[in-house]
Amino acid sequence: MSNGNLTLKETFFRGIWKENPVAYQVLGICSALAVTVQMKTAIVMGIALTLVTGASNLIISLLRKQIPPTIRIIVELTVIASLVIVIDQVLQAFLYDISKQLSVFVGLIITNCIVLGRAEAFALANPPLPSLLDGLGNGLGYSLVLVAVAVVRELLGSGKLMGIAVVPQVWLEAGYAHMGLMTLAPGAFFIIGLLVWLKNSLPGASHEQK
Amino acid sequence: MNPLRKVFEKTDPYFKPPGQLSRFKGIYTATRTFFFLPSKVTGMAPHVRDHIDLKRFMSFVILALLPVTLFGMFNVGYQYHNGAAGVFEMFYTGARHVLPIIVVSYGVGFFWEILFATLRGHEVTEGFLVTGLLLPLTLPPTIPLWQVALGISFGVVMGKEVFGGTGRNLLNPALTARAFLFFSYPVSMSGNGVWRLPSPTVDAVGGATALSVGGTGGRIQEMVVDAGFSLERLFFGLHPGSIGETSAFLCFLGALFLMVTRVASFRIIIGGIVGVVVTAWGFLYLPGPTDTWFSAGPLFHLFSGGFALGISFMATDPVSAPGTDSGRWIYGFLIGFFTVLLRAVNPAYVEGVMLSILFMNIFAPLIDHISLKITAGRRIPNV
Amino acid sequence: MKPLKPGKTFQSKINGVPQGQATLLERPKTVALVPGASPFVKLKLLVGENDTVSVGTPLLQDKRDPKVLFLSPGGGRVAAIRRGARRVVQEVVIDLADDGAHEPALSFAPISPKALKAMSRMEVVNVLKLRGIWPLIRQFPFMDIPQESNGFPMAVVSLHSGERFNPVPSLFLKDQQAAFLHGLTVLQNLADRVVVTAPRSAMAPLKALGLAEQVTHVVQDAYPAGDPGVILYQIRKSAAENASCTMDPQELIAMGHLLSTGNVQCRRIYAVSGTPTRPASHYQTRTGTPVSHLVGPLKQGKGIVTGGVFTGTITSGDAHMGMGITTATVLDGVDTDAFFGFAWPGRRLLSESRTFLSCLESGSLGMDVTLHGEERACINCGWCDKKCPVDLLPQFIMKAASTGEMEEPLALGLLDCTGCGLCTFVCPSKIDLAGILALSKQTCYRERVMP
Amino acid sequence: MSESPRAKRIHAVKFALLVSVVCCLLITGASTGLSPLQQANKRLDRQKNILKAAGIITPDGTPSRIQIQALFQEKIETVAVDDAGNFMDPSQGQGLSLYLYREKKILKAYVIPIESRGLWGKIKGYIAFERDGKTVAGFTVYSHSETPGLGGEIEKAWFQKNFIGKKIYNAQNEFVSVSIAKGGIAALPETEQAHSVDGISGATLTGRYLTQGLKENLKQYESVSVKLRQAYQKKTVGNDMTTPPIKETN
Repeated sequence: MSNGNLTLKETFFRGIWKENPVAYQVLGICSALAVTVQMKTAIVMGIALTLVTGASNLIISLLRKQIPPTIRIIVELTVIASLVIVIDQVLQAFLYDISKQLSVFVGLIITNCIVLGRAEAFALANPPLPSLLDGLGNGLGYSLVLVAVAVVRELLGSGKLMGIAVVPQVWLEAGYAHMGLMTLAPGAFFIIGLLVWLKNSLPGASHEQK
Repeated sequence: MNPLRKVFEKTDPYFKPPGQLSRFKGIYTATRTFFFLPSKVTGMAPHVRDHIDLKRFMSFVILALLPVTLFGMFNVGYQYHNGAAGVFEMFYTGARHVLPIIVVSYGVGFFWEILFATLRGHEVTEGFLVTGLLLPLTLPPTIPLWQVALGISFGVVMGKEVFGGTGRNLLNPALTARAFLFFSYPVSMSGNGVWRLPSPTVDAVGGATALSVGGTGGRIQEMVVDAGFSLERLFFGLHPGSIGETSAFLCFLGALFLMVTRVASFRIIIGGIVGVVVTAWGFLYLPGPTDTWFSAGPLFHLFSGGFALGISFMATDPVSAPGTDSGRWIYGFLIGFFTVLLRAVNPAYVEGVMLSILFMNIFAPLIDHISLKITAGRRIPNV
Repeated sequence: MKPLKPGKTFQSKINGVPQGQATLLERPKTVALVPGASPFVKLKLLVGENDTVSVGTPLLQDKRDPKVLFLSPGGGRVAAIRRGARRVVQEVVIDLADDGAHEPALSFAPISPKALKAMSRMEVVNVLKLRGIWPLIRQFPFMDIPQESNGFPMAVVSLHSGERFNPVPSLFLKDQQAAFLHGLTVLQNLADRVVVTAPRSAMAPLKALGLAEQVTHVVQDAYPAGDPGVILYQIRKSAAENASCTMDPQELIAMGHLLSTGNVQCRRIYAVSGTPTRPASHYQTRTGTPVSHLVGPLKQGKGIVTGGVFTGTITSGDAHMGMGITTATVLDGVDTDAFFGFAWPGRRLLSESRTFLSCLESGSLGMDVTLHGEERACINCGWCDKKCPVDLLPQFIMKAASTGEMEEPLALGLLDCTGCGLCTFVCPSKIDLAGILALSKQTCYRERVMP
Repeated sequence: MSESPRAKRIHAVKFALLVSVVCCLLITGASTGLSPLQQANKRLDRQKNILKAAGIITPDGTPSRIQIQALFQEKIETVAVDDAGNFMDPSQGQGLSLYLYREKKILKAYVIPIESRGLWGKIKGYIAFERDGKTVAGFTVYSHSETPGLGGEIEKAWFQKNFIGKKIYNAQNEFVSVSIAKGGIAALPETEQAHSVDGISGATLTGRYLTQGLKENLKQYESVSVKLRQAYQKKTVGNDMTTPPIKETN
């Protein structure tokens, strides 16, 4: 992962599109399967992860000169874990319903490779501001995929967007049915697969054509 | 000269590269070679070739499926009229409902086939002729046509084309399509109301399949017979179910035909039957509930549900099955084993055949890998 | 004389196989040295066009081993040197001197069987190289001209490959018993063990010729049971025996003749079939004879396959018969298409499958040199391994080879492939498995043996 | 860095300690600071479902926080019962929890928590009974993992409505629970219709497991129901139920 001479803007947008953590690095798939049945949970999860990645990158970057290399990983994990626990507590306090739906997956942000990956690959070697932007960019990239998957799954799976029914009743009466597969985890697999396919077939977006 | 040949020769220039319609070359070539099987002079040794080709190969599968399909149409009509109508009328009623499903399946599927063939610049492959007919046979007659279209699209695109097209697919496309429909639209694919057309003469509750019987105490074999599914009836097929699965007799007849002509591997079919018989027998002697399919015994397991259709026509799809002989035995056996296992211990998916075949599809490369390692190890090395 | 256990073979009966005694053809106008099949040989030309040569004059030399010579099959003038792709010499055509009685020929010192037995292996090898015989000995598994001369673990001489279009052993062995036996003595000097095989049907005539005791193994009367590679596969006991060698029986006779008399033997028996002007039969003429001399004038739409229908190549009439190639088969060969071709019952269609009515009838069927379908992706049907005489799984080797990998195909036995062509023949997807395997073998040779 | 290995090690230990202390403080702070809010959320969720089961709010209604709290405060009383069906002092350990719905001191219904096996996971909900102790007043499911469209229909109002008015005792006053029929109840004999609800087509097993689960759960509460039923027959419910009005404490 070269930090090279990227501008701050590039640092930020790289994570969102070109080197999207889900579509390009295929990280964070587990939670992308679990929380994308509804847009609401996907958005909250995306925000939570973006906050954690941004904050952890910032903190790690600030500490980067002090962290002893021997206990590097454990320090990173401690920082991330603490952030995740705080976020989880906040969700339980203020967004209880969503927290219930997200269940363990907020806690599992700790194991999300994106967070540790960015801390290791970027924050340890870069100043705070680019690190923060990189963290936020990657978090947003993850959120982007999550929301995209959730839009498809919620629309096809239960005919709703953000919990609001959008499929007209007339359709349902005419024989339209919701696609149950989309509410199951394999549905997300297919959607993510298709998204990666789509992204790679867009001109200039495929890492294979680099 | 054949008048059709004249037509093709006249239209030929339009579809050849500089022609205006050259972008539809795929569909043109597919049509032309369907009517006129080409036979070009060989370029490389051996210069002599067998007369068998993929069109012949696949047409034999279609041939074997034909009685199953026709009987399926008849049975759909028979269930609708509850047997109280003329043979022709029953067949006509069935055909009126089944043919649209087949037409949609073929039509939509061919659209994708041709699209991908054109994009990738290869010929339209014959394997789809089988896929397009197999899917309707696994569906209930009440399935909405748009779901058929969606299902076959998923089967062809996600089950086959994403892997690189015919020959590279891991899963049987027809079963992939069916699994997609099963999980996407469970209401159209399961329950008691979907296996028989809504009929004025018979109430829908009577449309249960044999596999949904059980669980209310008593002995399963008697319960199944009491529910109207005597072994004889299950074997010959005049009972509600998917369009093509009801007649175990005709399915096994097709299997026999395919085995004799060697189009399908007898190892898979026999292995599957042995798997069912052995496993069902095993369960019969295991302590367990006597009122579920756990203890239904080999014959009921063999003749009910989609096992006969699945093992004869889906499991034997060579692309998604192992390519080694020993692998085929194991593959067939395990399909039989898992079919009974699913029926016995997970009554939620009473129809375990689809999932067992798909499951074993995924393991086919592994089975091949192991059996190749073993065969290679037995050879006197020559390196 | 042990019978080998029956293996996987080609089962259908074929029309128009050559029968009957050998007819002597008139002397051809030209003959040619066609160095032939080894893809690894690097040739150096020793003569130019219009040079005058005798029978036995060296025409070509293997650059890898300059002692390996290719001798002229005729006396006269070098009329043309034909080259193929990358300017590789394909044919050195010689206009025979007009008068057959005075054709110039070199002669060598004869070597008696006794003298032969007294010679060391090295000496024998040198004699064979200088007398143009060495290129006709081929070593497994690449069927290359042997590069080392420390002898072979085994020499396999198959009198008949089992393919019906090949010459019948009793015809070319007739009156050549002494030369044949002398040839075997040479091989016995070179190899630790000499294996001679013949199909069951050839045993009675061989007995009449007094050669039955020479046959060590009796094989099935079917193709490719008599293929030397298949025989090696069946009788080999250890990996070391993979480096065995083989030789065409007619060339073995020629070798015996040359060593015992000192003169190059130019006569060969050819099996010819499918020509409009001649009955399918055996014909005696010179080695390197023009193909048109054997098959006569042909109409358009015919393909001439020389070297057996499964392994041979399509040649034109003005080409010459290659070294060690003794069959010419004329078959129909135009692009056609059949109306509803896949739907006909097929009472007269040759197929090893059981998808045509012909499988129920016992009559023999015709062949032609067309594909009978279109090429498709492999559908994993496994028919190729049902026909492979050396128990390979051609489709898996093909797939492994297509990834550019070499370990996997080798582990699966790629080098045992004898190139019999049956896998390609039966493939319903019309994939040229045998060709792909042969190409992989060549790649393997280039990567590992001769980098 | 040119420090000695020993210095490096000491630095690492110091650093680790520092990070741990900071993180501990952070987490503890968040946890304690937010705990009351979280507890309130949990309580509210349960209260909402109890209210739904008792029929105080409609199944698809979305009342505000305040409304829920007010309604619960006003109408629901949380009690615990021992195995014999007597109300007990919560200080005497864990009994079976039970919620009483009183309207102006008169017992209208009582709510029993249900936890049943489902096809794919646990089904959790509440079932409410009229004060006669045998008529179902309402049924809710708030957590399950059944197949959407099949077993998943148990969370739908149409299915839950069917429970209302069903009896858990037969004519001979024997406990029979309520069962989910396979298919419609129209096909059942008259005597069984009162204890059965229409099943969900294609979800026979979910129905079967839920039937079993209801039976087991209700059996546990059988003694309470019997007591309440006897009290109801004596027309004394609400008057002689002189149990201490235990308020929700947590």
